Amino acid sequence: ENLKIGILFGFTGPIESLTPPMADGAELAMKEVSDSHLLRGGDTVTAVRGDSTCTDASAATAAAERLVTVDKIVALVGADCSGVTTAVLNNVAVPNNLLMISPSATSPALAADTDRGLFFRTAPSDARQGELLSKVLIDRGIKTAAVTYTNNDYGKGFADSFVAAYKAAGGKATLVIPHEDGKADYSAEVSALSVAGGETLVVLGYADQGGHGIIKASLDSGAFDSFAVGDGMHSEKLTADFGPGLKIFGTVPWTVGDGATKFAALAKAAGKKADSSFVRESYDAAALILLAIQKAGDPAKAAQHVMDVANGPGEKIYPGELAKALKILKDGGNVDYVGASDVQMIGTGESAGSYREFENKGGKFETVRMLTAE
Amino acid sequence: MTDLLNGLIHLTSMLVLPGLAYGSQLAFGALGVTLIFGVLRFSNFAHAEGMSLGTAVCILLTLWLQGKGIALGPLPTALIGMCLAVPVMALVFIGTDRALYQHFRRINARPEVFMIVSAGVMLIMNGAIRLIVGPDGREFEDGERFIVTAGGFRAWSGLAEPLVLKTSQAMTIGLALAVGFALFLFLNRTRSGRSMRAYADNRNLALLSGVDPDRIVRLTWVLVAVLSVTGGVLFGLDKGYRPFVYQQLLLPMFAAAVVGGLGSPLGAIAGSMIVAFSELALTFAWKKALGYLLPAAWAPEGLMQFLSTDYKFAISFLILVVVLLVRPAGLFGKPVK
Amino acid sequence: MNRRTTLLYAAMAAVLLSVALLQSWQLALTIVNLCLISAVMALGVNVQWGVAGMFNVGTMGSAAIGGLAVVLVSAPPVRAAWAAGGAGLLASAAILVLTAGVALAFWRWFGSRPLLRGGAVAAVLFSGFLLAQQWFLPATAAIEAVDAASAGYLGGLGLPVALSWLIGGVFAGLLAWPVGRLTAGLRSDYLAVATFGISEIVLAVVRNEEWLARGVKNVTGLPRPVPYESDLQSADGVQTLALWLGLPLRDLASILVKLAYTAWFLAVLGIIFWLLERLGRAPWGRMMRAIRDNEEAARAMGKDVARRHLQAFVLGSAIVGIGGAMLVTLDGQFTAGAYQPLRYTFLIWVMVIIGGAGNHRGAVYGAFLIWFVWVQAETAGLWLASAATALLAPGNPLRAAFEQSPAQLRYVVMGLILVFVMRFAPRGLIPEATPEHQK
Amino acid sequence: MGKNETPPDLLAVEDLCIAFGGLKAVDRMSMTIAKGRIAGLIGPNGAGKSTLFNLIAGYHRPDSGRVLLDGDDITGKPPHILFGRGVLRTFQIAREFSTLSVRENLMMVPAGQAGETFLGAWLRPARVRAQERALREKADEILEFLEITHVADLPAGSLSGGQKKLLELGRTMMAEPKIVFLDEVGAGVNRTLLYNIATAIRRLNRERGYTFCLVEHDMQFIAELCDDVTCMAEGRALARGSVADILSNERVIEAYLGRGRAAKGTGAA
Amino acid sequence: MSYLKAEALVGGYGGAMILNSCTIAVDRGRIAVIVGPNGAGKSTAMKAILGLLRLTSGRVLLDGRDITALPTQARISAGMAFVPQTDNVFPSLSVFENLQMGALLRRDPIGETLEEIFALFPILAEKRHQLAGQLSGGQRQQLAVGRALMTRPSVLLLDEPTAGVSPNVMDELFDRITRIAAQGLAVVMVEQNAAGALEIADTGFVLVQGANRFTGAGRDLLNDPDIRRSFLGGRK
Ligand SMILES: Nc1ncnc2c1ncn2[C@@H]1O[C@H](COP(=O)(O)OP(=O)(O)OP(=O)(O)O)[C@@H](O)[C@H]1O
Ligand SMILES: Nc1ncnc2c1ncn2[C@@H]1O[C@H](COP(=O)(O)OP(=O)(O)OP(=O)(O)O)[C@@H](O)[C@H]1O
Ligand SMILES: [Mg+2]
Ligand SMILES: [Mg+2]
Repeated sequence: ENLKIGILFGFTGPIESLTPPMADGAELAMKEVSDSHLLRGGDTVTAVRGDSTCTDASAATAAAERLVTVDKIVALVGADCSGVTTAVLNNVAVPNNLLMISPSATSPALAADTDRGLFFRTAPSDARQGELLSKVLIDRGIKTAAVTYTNNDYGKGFADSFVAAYKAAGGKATLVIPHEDGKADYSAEVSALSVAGGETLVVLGYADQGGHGIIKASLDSGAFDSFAVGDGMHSEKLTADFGPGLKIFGTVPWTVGDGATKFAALAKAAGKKADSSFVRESYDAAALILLAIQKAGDPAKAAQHVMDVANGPGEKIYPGELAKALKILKDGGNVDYVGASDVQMIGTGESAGSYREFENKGGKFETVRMLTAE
Repeated sequence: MTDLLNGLIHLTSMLVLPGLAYGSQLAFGALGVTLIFGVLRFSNFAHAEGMSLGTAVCILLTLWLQGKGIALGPLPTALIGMCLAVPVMALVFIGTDRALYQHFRRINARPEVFMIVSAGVMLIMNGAIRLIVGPDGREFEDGERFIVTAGGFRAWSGLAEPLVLKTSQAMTIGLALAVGFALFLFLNRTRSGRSMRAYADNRNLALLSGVDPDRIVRLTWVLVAVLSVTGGVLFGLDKGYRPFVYQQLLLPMFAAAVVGGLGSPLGAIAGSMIVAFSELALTFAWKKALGYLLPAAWAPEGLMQFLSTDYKFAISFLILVVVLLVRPAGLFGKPVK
Repeated sequence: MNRRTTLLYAAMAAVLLSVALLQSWQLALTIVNLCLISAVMALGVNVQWGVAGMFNVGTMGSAAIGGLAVVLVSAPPVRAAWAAGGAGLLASAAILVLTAGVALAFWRWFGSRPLLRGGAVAAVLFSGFLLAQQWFLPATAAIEAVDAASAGYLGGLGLPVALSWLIGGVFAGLLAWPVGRLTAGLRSDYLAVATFGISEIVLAVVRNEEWLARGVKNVTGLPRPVPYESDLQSADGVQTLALWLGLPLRDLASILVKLAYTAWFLAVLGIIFWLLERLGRAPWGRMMRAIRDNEEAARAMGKDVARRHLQAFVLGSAIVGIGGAMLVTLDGQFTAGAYQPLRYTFLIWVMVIIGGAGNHRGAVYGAFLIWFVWVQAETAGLWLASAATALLAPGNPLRAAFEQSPAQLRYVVMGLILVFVMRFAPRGLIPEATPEHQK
Repeated sequence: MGKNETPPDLLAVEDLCIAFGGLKAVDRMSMTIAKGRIAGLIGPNGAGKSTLFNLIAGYHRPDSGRVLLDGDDITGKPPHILFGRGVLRTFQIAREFSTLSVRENLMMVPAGQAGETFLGAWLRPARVRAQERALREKADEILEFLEITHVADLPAGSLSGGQKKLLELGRTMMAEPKIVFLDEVGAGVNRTLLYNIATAIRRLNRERGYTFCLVEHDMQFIAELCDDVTCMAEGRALARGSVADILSNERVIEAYLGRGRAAKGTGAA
Repeated sequence: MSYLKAEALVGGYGGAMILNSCTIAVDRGRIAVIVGPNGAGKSTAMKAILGLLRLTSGRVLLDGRDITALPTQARISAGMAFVPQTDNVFPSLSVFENLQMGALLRRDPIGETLEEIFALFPILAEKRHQLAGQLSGGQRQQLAVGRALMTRPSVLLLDEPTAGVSPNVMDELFDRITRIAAQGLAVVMVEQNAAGALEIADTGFVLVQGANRFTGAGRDLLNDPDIRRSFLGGRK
């Protein structure tokens, strides 16, 4: 049998430069499973892509409707942005009893219990990452920082939790302002941030969107020379563009057992991009779906098993080991999927995961230490 | 004394230079908008896309040149690429005109029709850009990036505040002023320029005076190609090329052209500076500057911002609306009925 | 209705039907519902552009305000937020109203001395603004702190959602009134830039003022005027019907819900359409065409052009607002980040232009056609991409580019349609009926 | 008012001034138009006649001075208000509603049509229909009168220059005004037709009591119609009097008519 | 053979034919005047001569050469100048620039012609730096004629040059046209002020519904009571 899995990302719209690698990541997992011929009775898996546009709920709903009713997908990787994800969840997934795992929708509103247990995400929780990033700053002895975030629910949520934690730990956020992605000029934002001052600039945005522009404008005007960032900015493209000497550090979901490194190797072998935002989470989302299907046997019941395969107990599964996991599950065993982003589901389907503190060393992002929530 | 100097340097590097650079970048776009409006009588929604496409072409050519080992020393190689991209874009523009706008001119369509068609062209160009370079950003700056660096300036002056001047900024500011003035002279002092204005005014009568309409149209698009490629490339050098960021410039560009008076080149430059500086100055945090410039006792507590940067977009439009209400033809426009 | 119109509508119906049969009924109905909403918005734009000749490209703002109304009317109130900051907010509102009053009074008093007048009014406004902020900022901070993850705003009134459509229209109209007063006299290019800018400002407010509608954090779970699928699935009647029709229960429930929406939207569209047609055929329509032709002459013939423009502007905006409210209801959520000019202004404009500006039948048709293309372009793009690339060698970069982004073709397709229609049917597919047209 | 002539002044202009840049286009101009009269306004090109019309009809605001209608100050009132008060003007360069048919151009004129309001259009169809019927009849009469019935259903934009002028006049006939300002009705109109127009103007004046003020360069036309004539030059009144007086006034001949013409005696009826 | 000859012109704007076999001819040094009711097709005939209208049949000869197929531009460079009835100036150019535009195709110095025109229309000299859009109706008309004269044409086509022009200027203008024609120009003029125009005309054409009704010497037409009554507005 051939199972179809939907991929609903914003291939057009504001984050279109992020989505192709994300989709590639998800397809990487599907191909791995498909090639193993171990899924149920040797099923193959095909990906069907749809465009969520990231912003237009109506278009996303129509695309999802098409994936479900025409292409007959059995589960969905997606959507990407929180707004369209909610719309698709409520208007398509819930009425059709469809499992959805989003790699990047981080809005806390999605944790509400209207999802009938159908919705999960591999995206790291903004709230936790905010706390960890604040810890990183405090531990480095940085007591004042200016903060700018991308003006969407991800950036806003991240900034809220960071600032709260930072204040509680005795730090001072001199100024907290949003920046809009895709704008032409950020000098006004940067000059306000610079006047407010701070030892470092905390940029909670995307590496190839506004975050890039903010860093560029800061360097160009000499306003800041050190940057603290979150997962959206974890991209070595920054050092390629601004030179290997760029002073940048931050947090990113990472795995203790080097799942991220393994994923990087995997992606490289397949000729895909590994270090763009949310690529690892996308791989994990697709992998989780497939493992849950394997565990349930019936795709319609997969949603009930996502927690089991994600949180264990059982054998730890890293990227590239999906065949092994399928085999274990087939034999009635248990797995604890770790994946590329250290998947750990908490509460109503959020990923807790573990993080690493990274820092640029001569153009390469290197792990300073692993961070786990206390 | 050092306080005063620090204050001035701070203002220069955080307000004046970015304002001038941003204003000049807008000016290239606004000049193009104003020229198309002035001669061909429509507001070209595809203008930003044209700039982006021109830059994309330039980047491809620059990569090719760099591959051949050609460089300009301290100046970016893209300057050569830019010169090569101009004729390409001129052909693209003239081709578009032949395929579309010409027809609408012939049937004497209303200006709104042109605007709508240009919106269609915008989308098609958008697609073309995706095909050529994809949606990702690129850096293509080489040569000497800075004329004055922050560290260099601090070491030289011993002041706390840094001053930075980028090569691309300096080039943009200089070229914008030069090009604007040249355009003004061309339109007012030369036979071709006068023919262009006459053509804009009364097409039929221009024809009856012996103006070759096709030549005027071609000439206009060539000038537009020069303006948009230069502006697009300089902007890309300064901010890093991202194909769809130019769309965001469209609105401020139009605001600038309208504030200055559509059709007037000097107005376009003045309008661009007004838009750029008001955006920056009203959202500028004056705290530091005042701290340096005022006696210590008066140093302000808060950021001293008139408006948070969230609303910086609003400012150019507030200005726009006020200008339109007070002086509907713009600052440099001539009211004629 | 002439033959061409009938034929075009029949073709559209056939296309939608074939989607239902070849793809799925759910998809077809999803498309139809959006078509109906788009049609309402297109009618709004058509009143402004097609009828009054006003080049308003601020449609996005009206749609957003209409959507906002849904939140303010139908979302459940957040009492804790009201308790936290309601008083402060009201106080600052009162100060603003007072300021406006004083400013107006000064304006009257100093009528003869423009410099003094300007200065005094500016001073009053400025100090009033600063004073109001003293209450406003702490109040909003308090509101936003109330359960920030899921509330953090004032909430709505908890009224029936269909009522909010009307209110959405009223809100959009109320916003359009001052905007129209300011800009209605401008010529088309300027009006375009000004309205575009104002709609961006409206959106900036909606995005950044979290206490109002959660800003970029979105309001989800808005009530709907139709039953939930899950409730239908457990209803006896539906189960019997499903058996009788031989349809899976889940599909039937979903279809029924969509049909219920269709009925609502059709009713709204029908009423608006009827009112507009009536208006267009009456001397009002003739007067508006006269104004569109030559404002100055119309003025000399005793027509209050500014007022008529304002009338059309407000009416059109209100209709777009209704459409925006219906859209938010259908989505079940208010997403501030969703309002993009390309989707909410440009696309609607394309609908009007392609359908036939000035003709309400044309605008409705355009809405159906363009929304259909917009949604299906992705599928078509995929197909086109594979067809086009079949000719290219596998390693060809052009082929890679095509395969990478079939969704992108959506914009190109839209641009091509627009350009082609303008070129070969410049007055749209169903043109406005005027005395024999001249160039 | 104040003069003790028999017909009272319907319109009075007092010390009107307006300057464009440095140029004083109308410079302390005063004049009166008596009720029920046909007044002529002549003067060399650029004397300020059209500008004066624009000031009276509310298209410009005067820098100073007043315009009185029936003793009420109407200075600077916008055109649509003046229209309501019975002040109407035509344009020197015809301004038609080009996509409306010629008939519609006429039918749109009358004020206060029920169908021009939302409520009327939506709720009172019968009344609207009745009004429309009446308007149509009236329009057709006027078309016949102006000899342009054959183009009644064409878009007005495709009329010839002269036909547009006629249409302009036709519109004033739809409106039942108190006073009509005609800015060069004659320019570009066939003379045979022009004298028919003159007859029409006379009839409107006699039978319906319209007051006219007309600017015209055709002296024969002026001579035939006008009760009294004002000659403007450089923004102010140069002379005023009966047609014969004005045509033989030295200063008028000097500034306007030209020596040759005076010698030939053209225009003296 | 006349210098300019338009023979049996037939044509219109899309639908109905406006010109139904109309013929206009004029020689160098002569003035032809076209009169006729409004909408007769006088302006249309002018446009046809200039190539602004697609003809169904008929031909236009200039100096014996068939120019029917030439585009407008070529006819202009061949020495034809035209003053349209409406929209005959560049409103946002100054008066001086308008006149310069008239001389666009000339390569010789224009100072002398300029002086002549300023002498003919003193008001233009006075307002040389004003925008043409801000001129009064009559001033505009003078500028339009001035612009056409700047070209130094061999054929001058005037569509109602005196509409809205005050009597003294009108007399001057007719005078000047006579003198210009005498220098060897062929002049075709449409006029509603038939009395003045036919006075100086060598030939008069009465056009009705796109066809020639009467043709004759100017004075003869003027003195024919029938023609006077039906077309020229004469009363007595
Ligand atoms: N908008 C304007 N700006 C500058 N000057 C103007 C403007 N409008 C008119 N003028 C000038 O004012 C003067 C009076 O013009 P007006 O049109 O009133 O003359 P007129 O008496 O109607 O002449 P005509 O008989 O030629 O129509 C002219 O010299 C004209 O150039
Ligand atoms: N652009 C056009 N499109 C369609 N019909 C036109 C157009 N221009 C003129 N006509 C028609 O052609 C006929 C002749 O017009 P034309 O302008 O040649 O008349 P004319 O003799 O110059 O009249 P007048 O003395 O009033 O200027 C008129 O009936 C007019 O309606
Ligand atoms: Mg005048
Ligand atoms: Mg004519």
